[in-house]
Amino acid sequence: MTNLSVNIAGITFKNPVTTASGTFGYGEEFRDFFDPGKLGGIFVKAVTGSNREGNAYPRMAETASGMLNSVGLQNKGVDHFVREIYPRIKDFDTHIIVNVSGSTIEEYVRVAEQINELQNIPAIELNISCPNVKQGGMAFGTIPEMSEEVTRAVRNVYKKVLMVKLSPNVTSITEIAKAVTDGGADVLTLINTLLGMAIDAERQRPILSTITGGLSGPAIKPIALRMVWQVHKAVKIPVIGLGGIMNATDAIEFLLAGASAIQVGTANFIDPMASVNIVEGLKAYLQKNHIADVNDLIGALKTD
Amino acid sequence: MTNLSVNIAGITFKNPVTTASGTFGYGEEFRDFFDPGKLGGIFVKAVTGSNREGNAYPRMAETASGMLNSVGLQNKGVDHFVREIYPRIKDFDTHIIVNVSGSTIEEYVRVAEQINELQNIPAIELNISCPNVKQGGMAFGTIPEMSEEVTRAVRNVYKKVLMVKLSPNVTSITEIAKAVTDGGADVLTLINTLLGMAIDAERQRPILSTITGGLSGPAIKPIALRMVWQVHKAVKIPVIGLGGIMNATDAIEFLLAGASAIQVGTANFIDPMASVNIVEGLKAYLQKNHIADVNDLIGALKTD
Amino acid sequence: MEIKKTVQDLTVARNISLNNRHFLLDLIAPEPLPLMLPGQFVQVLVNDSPTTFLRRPFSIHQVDYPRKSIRLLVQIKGDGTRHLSSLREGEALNVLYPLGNSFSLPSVKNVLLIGGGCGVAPLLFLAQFLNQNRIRPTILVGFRTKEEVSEIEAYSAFGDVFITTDDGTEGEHGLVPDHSILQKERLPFEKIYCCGPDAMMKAVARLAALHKIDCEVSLENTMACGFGVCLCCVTPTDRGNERVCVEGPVFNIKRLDWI
Amino acid sequence: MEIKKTVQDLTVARNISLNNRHFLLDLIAPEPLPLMLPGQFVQVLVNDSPTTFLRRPFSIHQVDYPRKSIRLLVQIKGDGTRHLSSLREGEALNVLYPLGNSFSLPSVKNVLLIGGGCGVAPLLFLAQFLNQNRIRPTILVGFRTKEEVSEIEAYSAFGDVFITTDDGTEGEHGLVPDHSILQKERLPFEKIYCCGPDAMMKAVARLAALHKIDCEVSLENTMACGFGVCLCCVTPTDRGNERVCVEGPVFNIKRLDWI
Ligand SMILES: Cc1cc2nc3c(=O)[nH]c(=O)nc-3n(C[C@H](O)[C@H](O)[C@H](O)COP(=O)(O)OP(=O)(O)OC[C@H]3O[C@@H](n4cnc5c(N)ncnc54)[C@H](O)[C@@H]3O)c2cc1C
Ligand SMILES: Cc1cc2nc3c(=O)[nH]c(=O)nc-3n(C[C@H](O)[C@H](O)[C@H](O)COP(=O)(O)OP(=O)(O)OC[C@H]3O[C@@H](n4cnc5c(N)ncnc54)[C@H](O)[C@@H]3O)c2cc1C
Ligand SMILES: Cc1cc2nc3c(=O)[nH]c(=O)nc-3n(C[C@H](O)[C@H](O)[C@H](O)COP(=O)(O)O)c2cc1C
Ligand SMILES: Cc1cc2nc3c(=O)[nH]c(=O)nc-3n(C[C@H](O)[C@H](O)[C@H](O)COP(=O)(O)O)c2cc1C
Ligand code: FES
Ligand code: FES
Repeated sequence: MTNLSVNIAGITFKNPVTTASGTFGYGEEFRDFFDPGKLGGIFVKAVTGSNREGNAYPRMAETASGMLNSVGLQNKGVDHFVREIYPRIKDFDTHIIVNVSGSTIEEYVRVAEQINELQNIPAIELNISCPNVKQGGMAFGTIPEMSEEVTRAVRNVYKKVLMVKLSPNVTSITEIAKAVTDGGADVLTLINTLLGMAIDAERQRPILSTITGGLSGPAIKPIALRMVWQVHKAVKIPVIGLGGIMNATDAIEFLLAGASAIQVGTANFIDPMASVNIVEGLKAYLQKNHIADVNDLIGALKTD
Repeated sequence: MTNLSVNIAGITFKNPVTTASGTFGYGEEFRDFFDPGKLGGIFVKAVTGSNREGNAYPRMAETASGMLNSVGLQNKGVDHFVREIYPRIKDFDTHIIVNVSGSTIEEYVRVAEQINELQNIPAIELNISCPNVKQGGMAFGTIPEMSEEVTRAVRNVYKKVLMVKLSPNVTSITEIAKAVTDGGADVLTLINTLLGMAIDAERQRPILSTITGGLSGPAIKPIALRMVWQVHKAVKIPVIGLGGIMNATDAIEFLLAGASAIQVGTANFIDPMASVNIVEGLKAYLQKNHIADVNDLIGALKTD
Repeated sequence: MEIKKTVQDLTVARNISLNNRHFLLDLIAPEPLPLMLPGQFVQVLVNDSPTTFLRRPFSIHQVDYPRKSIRLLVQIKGDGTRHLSSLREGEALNVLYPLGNSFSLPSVKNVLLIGGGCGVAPLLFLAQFLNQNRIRPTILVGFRTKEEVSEIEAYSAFGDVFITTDDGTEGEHGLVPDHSILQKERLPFEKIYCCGPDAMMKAVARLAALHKIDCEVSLENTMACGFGVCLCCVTPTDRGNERVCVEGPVFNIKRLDWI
Repeated sequence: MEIKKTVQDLTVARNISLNNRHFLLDLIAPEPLPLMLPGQFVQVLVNDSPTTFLRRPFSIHQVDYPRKSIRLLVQIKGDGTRHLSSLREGEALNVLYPLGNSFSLPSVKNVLLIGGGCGVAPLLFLAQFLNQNRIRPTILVGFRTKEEVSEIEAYSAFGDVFITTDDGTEGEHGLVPDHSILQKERLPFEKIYCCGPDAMMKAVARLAALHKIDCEVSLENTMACGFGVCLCCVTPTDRGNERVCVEGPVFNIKRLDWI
């Protein structure tokens, strides 16, 4: 029997394949395609202190092997999440993790406190890396002191597993990773999107209403892999890796680089089945290579 | 008549299309395909203080819409350049600009001094952004103080046009741009490659001998465009833009974002004619849109 | 009633060129088609086009349940549609469908359908659907030029067809909203359904508002997912930013901030 | 003599499947072919393969100057070669050629060519070239299995052919360097040309060194440009890191640090 389950900061995931925040809704939209219970976990769309309308349309630009988005954390706020959405999804047969966002430390803390009360949410993912909001968001994630401060503030109120999602738009990802670890994070998630821009040469205008937006998709995979590798070597806490994962081979690369689990993001848009297909592909790889336990892949990159 | 010529820090380029260092050799290899005199300029391969063998093979990995390289500044050193190569290329009917690299400030200064003596080289491009050397290189380009210091040291000895090529692997590209401007740069070139990594999932090994390498190609274009746009707004000196330019439309996007000229890099590998085709495509675009002067495109992005 | 979405390999049964910018694609499903409504769309995965990363949305132009076949009307815009235009019979096309809401069934009888460019795509399906509900609509369709005027017979089977061309080579000269049937002081229509370029839809919406005619438009915002999870396709409505791929693509103009 | 490189659209004249992993591509040039030498290669632009960013290098397998045609022997490895395998007659393929140095013309008569897998590709052209220079080589070629043994008649026209298969289903059982003609105490060859997987070439190089036979190998380092400007394809030689695409792909083993 091949073991696919991984334990991350005390939480057992039935397999290391999860879905990235903002690319999987609240999981409900995928039930037409497959049973979300087949996944290790689901990271739901960012939740903020109150309702946000997000940025103006256009919010998307296609780029070479990737896309830019500037959604800007559109969501109906944490009260709505607790009241309306949580009851609908809490009994999914997989771990639901809430992506917590905000513009101020107080907002992060307030959302985390409310999510802390939800019994079937074993962890939150603190999004200190959203490039698409004017205040807060990525700003927190690019300055080590601020990253540590917001992590610590949330740590003080949040009693379950605290994951922090890092921004790749930094000179030294390991410096941020260490600061966040010092702040009390249990797990690091990386990477969020890279800040980019697209221009319509005919109209001589930016394509996004916000001019710049966040780059995701296979284009960023080499950068994501490098950062996961660097952070895995620099900190002792587990890392969840993502950025451009489209298939099982990509997922395996992240595990080898040191990720204890992976998230599937943009790939969900192109193939709603991408994440379950990755579970299957991972299983096939392990069997073909006679690896009994997926944990034997994690960080197993040979560099001699 | 459509004007294609641009003036950058006093140098008149017959058109804004040049080729990126490390992707065009010394220009000679392209003479089978077209007359290099058709280009605005040629940025030749990095020159260092003495002979370098570069990194071990494998030095290249293909990625989604891009590639990683870890050549590591292989070249025969500045003496060899002055003695052997300069005489062969000095009479090309285009501007030859030397990409100056090093591991120490002294090395940069020494190379710059020697190139300063070469009459037909109107400018150097200081490469403080190479991710593929252990010491120096990118390290200089990611810390504002060091960027400024190396620029100032070279400025003191180099009397012609000093261009400085920036690394995108930083939290704030505008901070570095300002530091380099303060250090005495006449022109900024951006971007160099992004630090990335590729893994062979079958062999469970990194593909590059150096594990990490520099990402180039269309994958990075959104990031490059964003940085050119940010820097163009932040500094008063001209910017030369590059990163994933494959065709005339890409080039026009960079001009709109604020680049006074562009460089064609990885595209040269796929189509040796890419750069001249871009000159033609740019001309066609101007004519179709009844724009008499290419300078009217520079920074003309409409953002209202 | 909730329609289950599916992602399936359909088989290209026919690729019919209408003119050098438009073609029809007939796609056969491997199993009975799900129920589809006029206004809904599909998301097509374009293979082998290095510059086409995301799926491409197209309205359902016609449905043939017995043959398990849907027809798309596609205009060549860029690399994605260019690749689709060279699909050959027998090739597989991965399609995610059916997506989005639909035009509402009108409670009135005097109905006008207005389409411009490939915005006519959903109107044929709608016209047929109206007929099945004993409504024979007036159909006003605009094209660039005579060579692009097509499928008029198909429309005529379901309603009275009026044509404009931008260059006046067939039908009335000018843009769709300028057609003479719309220039009367009182318009004989109780409901307008419109689909086409934004500028055209806005002009029609103004006209409808002026004449106090109920009006639905079908938006074509750019999409990443097409099934509600990315929030890239939103449009401002009276309930805030709503997803064009789920709450739309069809919106009553009363709900938009257009007028 | 300097041969001018060119980048041209060639036309696929034939795509001949040899077995489910190998095929031959005949490509016709629009104008007379440049002079090409055995060991040289071409860089092919693979269209419509979203995962194939760079060109793909292939050895020149055969040249037919009167027909302005070159033949490639391709093994399907990944997406790029898979796309090439489905090319149809009449399609255009953009090719950059001729690239690299070539095997040297030997000053001796007893010549052995050794090829494994698709490493046999340049050897047919070389064998023909040797014949034109009145040398009839011994040719030792290795395949995975009987089904993959191919073009033996073509080789036989130019020399005496010996075969190995990994599974023993044809010729001798085992790897190429283990063939009985190489197991004698004194080998009757004065020159060896070898092309194939690295491990095989290294084994042959050791054998050649042992028997003090002059030996040239053709390397297949991964390439970005193929014409000398990226410095990605280098191999360590007695003159430092040299470009396999310009100073190679053919190197005398004396110049490599293999033994
Ligand atoms: C719900 C919906 C239904 C649609 N139905 C049809 C249909 O039935 N038939 C049909 O031909 N087309 C339809 N479209 C438009 C169609 O999806 C686009 O034309 C197509 O995606 C273009 O792909 P491409 O790769 O060929 O062009 P690209 O290279 O992606 O784009 C070419 C040019 O068109 C512009 N463009 C692309 N998509 C859009 C868009 N959605 N809105 C505005 N500009 C755009 C781009 O900015 C670019 O300038 C529909 C779109 C939506 C959202
Ligand atoms: C000078 C030269 C001449 C060649 N001549 C021939 C020839 O005549 N016939 C032929 O079939 N092939 C030849 N090759 C090899 C051929 O170029 C590769 O097999 C091809 O590029 C693979 O492309 P792909 O997209 O199908 O596979 P990819 O998806 O790029 O690769 C599939 C797998 O093969 C590996 N791979 C790819 N290229 C190489 C390489 N160059 N060396 C080692 N491993 C590699 C990859 O790492 C990967 O694991 C030659 C290579 C060189 C450098
Ligand atoms: C449309 C879109 C919306 C996103 N929204 C969020 C979000 O709300 N919170 C968050 O932490 N990350 C968000 N992300 C980032 C993704 O979770 C992920 O980090 C990123 O897309 C890189 O992974 P990928 O390349 O697999 O998509 C979003 C990404 C996209 C494309
Ligand atoms: C193989 C290779 C070698 C390079 N060598 C150098 C170099 O010597 N000096 C330098 O400043 N940049 C070097 N670069 C970076 C390019 O000049 C350019 O900044 C980068 O590739 C981004 O542009 P592109 O996407 O158009 O290739 C090299 C890039 C590649 C791909
Ligand atoms: S396109 Fe993704 S939500 Fe509409
Ligand atoms: S492949 Fe570029 S130098 Fe050889």
